[in-house]
Amino acid sequence: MTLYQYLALATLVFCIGLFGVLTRRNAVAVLIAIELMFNSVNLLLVAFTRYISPDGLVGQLFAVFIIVIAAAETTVGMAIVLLVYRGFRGIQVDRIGFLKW
Amino acid sequence: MTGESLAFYGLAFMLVGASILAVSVRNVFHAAMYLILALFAVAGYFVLLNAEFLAAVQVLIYVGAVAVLVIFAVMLTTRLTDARVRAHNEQVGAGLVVAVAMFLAIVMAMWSTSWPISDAAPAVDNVRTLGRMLMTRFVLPFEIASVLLLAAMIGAIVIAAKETGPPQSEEST
Amino acid sequence: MELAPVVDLVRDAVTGFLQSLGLPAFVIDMVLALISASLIAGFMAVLALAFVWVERKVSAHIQNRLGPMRVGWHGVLQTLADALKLLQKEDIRPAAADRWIWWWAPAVSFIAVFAAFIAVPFGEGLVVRDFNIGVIYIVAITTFGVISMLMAGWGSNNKYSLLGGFRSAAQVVSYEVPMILAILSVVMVAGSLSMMSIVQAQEGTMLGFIPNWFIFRHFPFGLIAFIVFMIAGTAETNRTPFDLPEAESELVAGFATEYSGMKYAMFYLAEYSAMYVMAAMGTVLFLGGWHGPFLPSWLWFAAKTVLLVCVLIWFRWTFPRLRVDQLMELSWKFLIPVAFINLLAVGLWSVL
Amino acid sequence: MDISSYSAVPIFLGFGVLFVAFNYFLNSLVTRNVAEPQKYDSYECGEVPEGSAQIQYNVRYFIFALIFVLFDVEVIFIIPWAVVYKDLGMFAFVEMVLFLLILILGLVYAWRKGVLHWFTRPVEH
Repeated sequence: MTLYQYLALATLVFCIGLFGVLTRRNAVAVLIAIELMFNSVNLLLVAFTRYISPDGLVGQLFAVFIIVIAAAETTVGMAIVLLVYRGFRGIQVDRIGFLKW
Repeated sequence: MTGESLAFYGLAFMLVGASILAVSVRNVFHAAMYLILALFAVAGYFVLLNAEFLAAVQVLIYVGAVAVLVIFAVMLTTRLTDARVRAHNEQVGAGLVVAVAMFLAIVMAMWSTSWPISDAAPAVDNVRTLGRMLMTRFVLPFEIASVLLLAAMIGAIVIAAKETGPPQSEEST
Repeated sequence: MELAPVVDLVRDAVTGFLQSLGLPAFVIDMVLALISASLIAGFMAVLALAFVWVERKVSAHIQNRLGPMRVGWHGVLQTLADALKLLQKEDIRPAAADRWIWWWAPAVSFIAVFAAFIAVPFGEGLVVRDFNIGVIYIVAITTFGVISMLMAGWGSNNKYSLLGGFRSAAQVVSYEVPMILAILSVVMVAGSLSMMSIVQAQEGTMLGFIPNWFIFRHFPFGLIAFIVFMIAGTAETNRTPFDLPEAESELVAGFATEYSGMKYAMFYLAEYSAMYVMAAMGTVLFLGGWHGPFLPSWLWFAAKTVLLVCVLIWFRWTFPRLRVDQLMELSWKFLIPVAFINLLAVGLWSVL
Repeated sequence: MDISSYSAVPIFLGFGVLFVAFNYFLNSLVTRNVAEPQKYDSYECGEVPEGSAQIQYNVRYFIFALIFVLFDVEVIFIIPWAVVYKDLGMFAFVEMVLFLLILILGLVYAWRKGVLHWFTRPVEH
C-alpha cells in the first residue's frame, strides 16, 4: 500500500468532512463533520510516519496531540451547543444569529 | 502481500462509506453511529500503519469518550419537531463543488510532489519510543497540553453549568 | 500437565494440514483465528451458564436457602433450561423503536466483550494473540459496551430505557478513569502493557515466602490499587452495589426494558462474560496470573479468576445498592483522588 | 509481535456478528409471532404509554460526560509515561507531578463549583 493511496484516502475523508461542515444545519452534525476532518489529518500524519520516517515517530506523537486537542475542542463545542439549545430552544446553525444585532 | 491490500480496501470501503453516511443521513443519532464506525475504521488503519498504541488511544478516546459526548448531546438536543426540519441548508450544491474542488486540488498537489519514501523497518514497540520521546524531547508540549486541558475543563464547566432561563421541567429526574 | 504444548501441537498439525492444501500464509492465519474464535464463543456460552448457576447457588447459601435444586444434580441444568426458555420466547419489537439501532444494541454489547477475549490469557502461553498493548486493548474494546447501552436506551424509545441508558452510561464512564489509573500503577512497575510480560514481572518470591504479586509489592499501594480496581471493575460491569440502572425497583430493566427472548439473553451473556474478563484482568494484574507452586498454570489461573468472580458475586448479595449521587460522587470525589495519589506514591517508591 | 497478529481482531468481530445473527435466526425459527396491537406499545408498567420518550433530560449527565472526556484524555498521556517510567529517572517523575497537579486543579475547580454534586443546582459563586 503506497503512500499515495493513503494520501488520496485521507484527503477524501477530509473533503467529506468539509462538505458536512458546509451543508449541515444541526450544530451537533457540524461537530460530527469536524471530527471526521480531525481523523483524516491523523490518518495522514500516521501514514507519513510509516512511509517517510518510520524510526522517528514524530508524526505519531503529533497525531496524539491532535487527538487531545480535538477532544478538548469537542468538549467546549458541545458545551456551547448546549447553552445555545437551552437559550434558543433549537440548534439550527443558520437560525442562530442573535449575535448579529 | 494480499492480506494487507485486502485489509486496506476493506477498511477504505468502511471508512468512506461511513463518513459519507455520517454527513448525509437526516437523523443525527444515525450520523453519530456512522461516525463511530468511521472512527473504528481509522483505528484499523492505525494498526495497518504499525501505530498500535495510537489505535488503542483512538478507540479509547474517540469511541469511548468523544462519541459518548456526541450521543449525550444528540439525546439532549433532539426535539420531536426535528424530524420535519430540513437537515441540510440550501448550499448543498455549492458545498459539493467546493469539496470536490478541494479534493482534486490537494490530491494533485500531493501526487505531484516526490516524497522521500524511506524503507527503514518500522519501530516495533512504539509505546516505549513514544513515551521516551514524550518525556525527553517533547516535555514542553506535554505540559502545555495539561494547561490546555485545564482551560478546556474550566471553560466547559462555566458554560455548561450556567443555569439560565426558567428552571428545567425535568428537575426531578 | 501444561496445556500450552498440547495447544501448540494442535496448531502445528492444523497449519501443516492447511499448508498441504497450498493456502497462502494469511489465509491459514485467518483459519486459525476462526477456529480459536469458535472455541472462545463456545467457552463464553458455557461460562455464562456456569456463572449464572454459581451466582444463584452462592447467593442462595448466603441467604441460607438452597437455590435451584430440582433440574439436574443440585440444579446444574437450571441455567440451561433458562437459556432454552429464553430461546423460544417471542422477540417483540416495539412499534416506536428505531429498528436498526434497537437490533444492533445487544449485538454490539456481545461483540465488545467477545473481541476482548483475544488478549485474555487462560494460562502459560494459552492466549489467542498476545498484543504488546494488551491491557489498554481490552479497556478500549470494552468501551463499546457504553455505546451499546446508549443505543439500547435511545433505540427502544421508552422512557425507562432512555433514563436507564443515560444512567448506566454515565456510571460506566465515570468509573473508567479510576480503573485505568489503577491499571497504570501496575503497568508502571511491570514496565510493559502486554499481559504476558506483566505476569512474568510477578515471578518469584520476596522475603522468602510472600509471592511477588503486585498486590503485595510496594506494600500499601499495591493493595490500594487492587481495591480501586475491584470497585471500579464492579461498577464497569454494572453489578450491585452499582447496578442502579437495572434496579428492579426503579427502572424496570434499565436500558434492556424493551428486549425479550434472545436479545435479552445476549445482554445477559455479555454481562457475565464482561465479569469474567474483568476478573481475568484482575488476576493477571494483581494476583500473579498463573504463578503458583505445584498445580499446572492454567489451573492456577482458573482458580484465581473464579475466586475473583465469587468475590464479585459476594459483593452483589451483601452490599446495599448505592443512590445515584452517592454512586457518582464515590468515583469523582474519592476513587479518582485516591488513584492519583496511589499512582504518584508507586512512582515515588520505585524512584527512591 | 508485528502487526499481522492483529488480523485476529476483524475475524473475531465478524465471527461475533455471525454468532449473534445465528442466535437471532434460531430464535425467529422457534417462535411464532402473534400479532397483537397492544403488544407493540412501549412498556409503561402496563399503563397506556403517553407522550414521547424523547423528553429532554437534565444537563447533569452531560457535565459528567464533559469532565470524563478531559480526564480520559489526560489518562492517555499517563500511559506512555507509565510504560517507560522504569527506564527514566527522577525528572520523569517531576514532569508527571507537574502535569497531574495542573489537572487536579481542574478536578478541585469542578468540585468547588458543585458540578460534581448530583442533585442540587450548581452553586453560583
